[in-house]
Amino acid sequence: MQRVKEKAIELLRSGEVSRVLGWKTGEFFYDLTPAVFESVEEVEKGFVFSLFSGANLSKYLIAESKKEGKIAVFLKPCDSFSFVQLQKEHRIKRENIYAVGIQCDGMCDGESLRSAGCEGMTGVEDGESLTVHTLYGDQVIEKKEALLGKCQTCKSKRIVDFDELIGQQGEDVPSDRFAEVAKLEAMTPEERFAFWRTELSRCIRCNACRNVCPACSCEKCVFDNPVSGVQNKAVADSFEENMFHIIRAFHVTARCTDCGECSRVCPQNIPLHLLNRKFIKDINELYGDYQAGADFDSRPPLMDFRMDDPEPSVIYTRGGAAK
Amino acid sequence: MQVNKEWTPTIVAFCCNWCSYAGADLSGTNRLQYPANVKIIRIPCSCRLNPMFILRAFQRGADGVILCGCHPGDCHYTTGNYYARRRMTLLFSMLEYLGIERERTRVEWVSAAEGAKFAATMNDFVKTVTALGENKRLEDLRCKE
Amino acid sequence: MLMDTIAAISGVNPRKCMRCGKCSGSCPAYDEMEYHPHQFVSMVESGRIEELMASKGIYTCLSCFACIERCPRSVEPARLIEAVRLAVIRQQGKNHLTPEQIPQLLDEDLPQQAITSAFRKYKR
Amino acid sequence: MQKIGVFVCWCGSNIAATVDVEAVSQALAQEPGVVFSTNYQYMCSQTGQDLIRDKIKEYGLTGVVVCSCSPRMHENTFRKTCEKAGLNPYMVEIANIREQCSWIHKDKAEATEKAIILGRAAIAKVQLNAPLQAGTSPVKKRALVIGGGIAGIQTALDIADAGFQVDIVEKKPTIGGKMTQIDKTFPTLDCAACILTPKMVDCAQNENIHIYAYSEVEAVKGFVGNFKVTIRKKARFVDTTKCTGCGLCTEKCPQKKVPNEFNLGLDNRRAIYIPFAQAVPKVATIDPDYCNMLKNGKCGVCAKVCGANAIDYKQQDELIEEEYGAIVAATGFNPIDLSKFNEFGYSQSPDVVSSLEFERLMNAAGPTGGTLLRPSDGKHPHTIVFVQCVGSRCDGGEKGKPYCSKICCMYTAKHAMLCREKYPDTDVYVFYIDVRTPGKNFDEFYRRAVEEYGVHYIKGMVGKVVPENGKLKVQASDLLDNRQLHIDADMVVLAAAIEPDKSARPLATMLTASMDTNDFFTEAHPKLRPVESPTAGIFLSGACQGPKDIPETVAQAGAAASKVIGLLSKDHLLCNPCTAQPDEMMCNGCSSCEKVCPYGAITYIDKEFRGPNRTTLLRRVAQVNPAVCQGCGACTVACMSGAMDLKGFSNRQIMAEVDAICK
Repeated sequence: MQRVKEKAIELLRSGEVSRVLGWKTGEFFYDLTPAVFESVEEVEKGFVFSLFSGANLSKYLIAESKKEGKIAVFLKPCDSFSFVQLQKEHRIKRENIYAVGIQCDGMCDGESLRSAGCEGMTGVEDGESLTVHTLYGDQVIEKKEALLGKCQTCKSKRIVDFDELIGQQGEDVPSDRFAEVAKLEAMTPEERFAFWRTELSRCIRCNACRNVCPACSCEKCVFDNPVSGVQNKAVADSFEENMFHIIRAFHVTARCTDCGECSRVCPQNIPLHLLNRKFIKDINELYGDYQAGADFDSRPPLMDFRMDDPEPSVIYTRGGAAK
Repeated sequence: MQVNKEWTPTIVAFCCNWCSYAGADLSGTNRLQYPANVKIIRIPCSCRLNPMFILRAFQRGADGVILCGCHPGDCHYTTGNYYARRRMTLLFSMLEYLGIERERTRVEWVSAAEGAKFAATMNDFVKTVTALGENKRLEDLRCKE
Repeated sequence: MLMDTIAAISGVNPRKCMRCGKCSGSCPAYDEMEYHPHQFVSMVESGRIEELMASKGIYTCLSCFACIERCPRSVEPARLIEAVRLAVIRQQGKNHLTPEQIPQLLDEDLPQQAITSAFRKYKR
Repeated sequence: MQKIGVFVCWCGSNIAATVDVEAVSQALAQEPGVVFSTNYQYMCSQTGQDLIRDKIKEYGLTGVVVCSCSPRMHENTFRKTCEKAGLNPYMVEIANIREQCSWIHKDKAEATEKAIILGRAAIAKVQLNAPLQAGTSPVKKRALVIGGGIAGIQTALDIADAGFQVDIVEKKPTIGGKMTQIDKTFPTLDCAACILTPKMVDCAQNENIHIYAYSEVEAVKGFVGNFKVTIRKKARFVDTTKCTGCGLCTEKCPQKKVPNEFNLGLDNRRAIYIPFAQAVPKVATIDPDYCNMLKNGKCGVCAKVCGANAIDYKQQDELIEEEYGAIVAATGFNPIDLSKFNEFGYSQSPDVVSSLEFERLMNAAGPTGGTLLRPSDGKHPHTIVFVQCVGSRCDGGEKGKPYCSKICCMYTAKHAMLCREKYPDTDVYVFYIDVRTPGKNFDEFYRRAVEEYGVHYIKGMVGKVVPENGKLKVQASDLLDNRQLHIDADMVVLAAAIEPDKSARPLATMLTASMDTNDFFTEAHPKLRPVESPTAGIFLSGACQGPKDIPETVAQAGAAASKVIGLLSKDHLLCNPCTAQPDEMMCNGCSSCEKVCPYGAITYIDKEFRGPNRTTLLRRVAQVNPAVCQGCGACTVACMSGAMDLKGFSNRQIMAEVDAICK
């Protein structure tokens, strides 16, 4: 873990880059936020790479890579998919970026630790299982229990694009990430409707999902645009809760790398990733496996077609979409 | 709202200019009846249909939305309906996933020669939506008096 | 019904036949056959399967698969012949030959082709 | 706020019998923005049109809604009416209350209510209409024909004849294409060279035609009326302006062992060569793969013997940039590779030949001087077997092509007939699946082969051909006799399927012209626009669009030429004003729209924008070329930021219609 910070210092010191995009501590040690460091001193003082560096840094490159000078960025495997997807969409200037890939065994979530009963945490030690130091003594927690939701269904340990690697290059790993979607699909429409009403009705339109999502990076969102015809800033009723999330999911269809940031940041704990994953699952089933950001040249399924694509009526008969 | 009037659904039909709108015209020319609650909106191609239009229709009180376009392979713009087919498949699947009745949305390919198919499609769609009743799951209460 | 069975076993669609006759042109056992490969396809297609099942001729096919190799329409008559043979067996409810019996039946004079065919046939 | 006039048409009783037109015009008069509303018996009549025109002037209308028949019927009529009254024609909307209302409903109350709603939707849309100007783009009055076969030649001649400049790009050293290799033509049996070579000479002599032989298209930019094409003129190592075509060099060149592609490798040529006597342009070309001088600097014989001093071993490829208003693809066809059809023994015996090779063996200018001799031993064949549909009508890509190659039935009949005519002692068998002879005098020709020339036509297919003791053992089926045939043949001729030239696929990508799965160019409409590509300004000539014989090719070449002439005779092109338009401020530059555009109308530029604190920001933004955009709207949905919108069918307009209908 220390190697990451050392690398950041080394890159700044050698003049390879003029800025470093990384993480710094927030209010608590488990509450890390993305930050740009402009000097060795700043890194030494504030840069943190720990079990809580879950945040995906790729999105910040849209703005940062357009600035003067080169910037270093640290990318976990799942972040590298967003990084590549953004390059495919010409959103970032690759030549201004020095990408350091870092292997990852899953990131942890402070909230999970707290709900596991850790009060007054002062630090965490990684190991076979986690040793949590608290004001009231040490506690041992299974790492599995503390993992972020997105890390529990990790799909790949492969770092798609990088200039330098810390740790080993990994491979795609088997994941049962569609299990939850399949569970929902197996419900009756009434149950599904009730499920999503319960979830989406909590939405307060804080736009955290939109702000964190690397795919949701429009110059101006349609929901903020008075001429789009769908402008709306606050949800007034159930329709608008649905509308926002349906359209948002549709707009990131086949562009979403399933990085899971939307659900991670949602203050209302709405499982937003289940919307995106539904589209990913459908695409895989109907048009062949596709992983956004896994390569540089595949054609996104919504910008592609085959003559013998299934008709829309397929959803009436397909397994899983049980009535 | 009139009291004694039987409820009939509001249906919005998006028709591509080159095939389905002409097909709809043909069913008129042949005097083939279908219910008056189907209202057609002309778009240049099925690929012009933005999912936002569909949701907007439901918001404003539509009970069913149908997209008609040229048969795959016959698109005036060569490839438009292939894109529309993927978009609508995924969108409808998502609506279904959210528990919104899938029978309220439909895609049908109607050529300029298929006046009879257009009328039959509309009759069947109106029947299906009538059986479902009013759109409750995807409505905006403010838009209903 | 029988036609569906044949289609299911063979996995080919006899309607794709365009009657070119390449199968019969390729067949090394043509003169031994009661029904020739192209007739076979057309009989299956027109539903005359019982006649085929009753014919001893279906066992004169060597399963050399030349017709499968060369059929330009992927109709592959040998698969249909094989399917009809299996239909006969299933109808009688028992196998005439089990794979285990084959080694005992091998003798020096048996043509290589027949042995290869037997293995191809029973490997699954 | 718009000032909208509403004009409700009775269409005699067509509308008025089921729709209460008075009620409709009164109800619509209450709509916001409507300043005038009326109804009239026949709105499309002169009086009706005058009424609209007068009211536009009287009320200063800024928008017009006509409730009448389908817009497919009279939208243009009413647009013109308004244009004459000084109103922008795109400020007119039609509410279709005949085909989609009065004709399909019986209940008058219901139909009237629907007509009002349709009228409201049209009004709501007009509220948001903006005047649109159809842009124009100039037309470069020069055409490019890619491919110098009979299709390209005919197209070029016809275009040149109309007085326009036209260039032919041909990748071979001479124009003429496949037809130069053909001996006789069906069904008249006149000599191909006799009818083709005068046309080739015409091309060379026509001052409107420029031939880029031994050249290839390298890049295509631009759009209809304004294509910019880069042509690579390959090095011939011969100065074409000096070479007189005397042919001395081709006799003296010591490198004699070069397979002669003109005779399909049946004989040899030299390293410096002129493909055939009537080549156009008639200049020599050095084959760099075989020339000793170019390979190891040791020879120089051709330079020594050339009286015109035309040899230039240092010549380089030349890149030429030229502008064109229209491009014709005439890339033609090739027979498929037969080596994968092992059963016919094509790779095993030289006496199994393709039909095109057979043409060369029958041709007076061919390797045997026109006497039919077996390639293996130079003896006369006595039994010849023709096999049709080799690689045509196959299921699945591996085995061959799914389509019928169309020309094989007729040329096989021709070959069989010519064999029997020249050598009555030969036995000729033709194995066929079907004999397809739709064409003028085609079936008569085939029947003559059977009835007068005694060609044995056998319904069935050859299963295998085995070379044995100088003979070809042919095993085949005779389906009508229900027997298997064994023929000892001297020669077997395979009617190979034809496929589009391999250069067509990369060319289609450059032209953004669409292709089908078999790599044939797709036409804009299979029935009504058969010689145009869906991409504006690209036209199709000959077998690159589908298998064709010579008369069909020439007919299509002429048709393509007439389309090109129609285009080039315009000074300016009027563009469809309902095109996509990006809002640069919102554009992400993500290329989604570009990927779904079927016309290649969208490009990207890096543009400077004002950033915060007096900085400038370089952003990648989409640009739509309105001359190319056809207005389908695929891009508007692919665009997630909503930056891309379609004029005349904008997001807001369609949503306004939705709102009016759902109210």
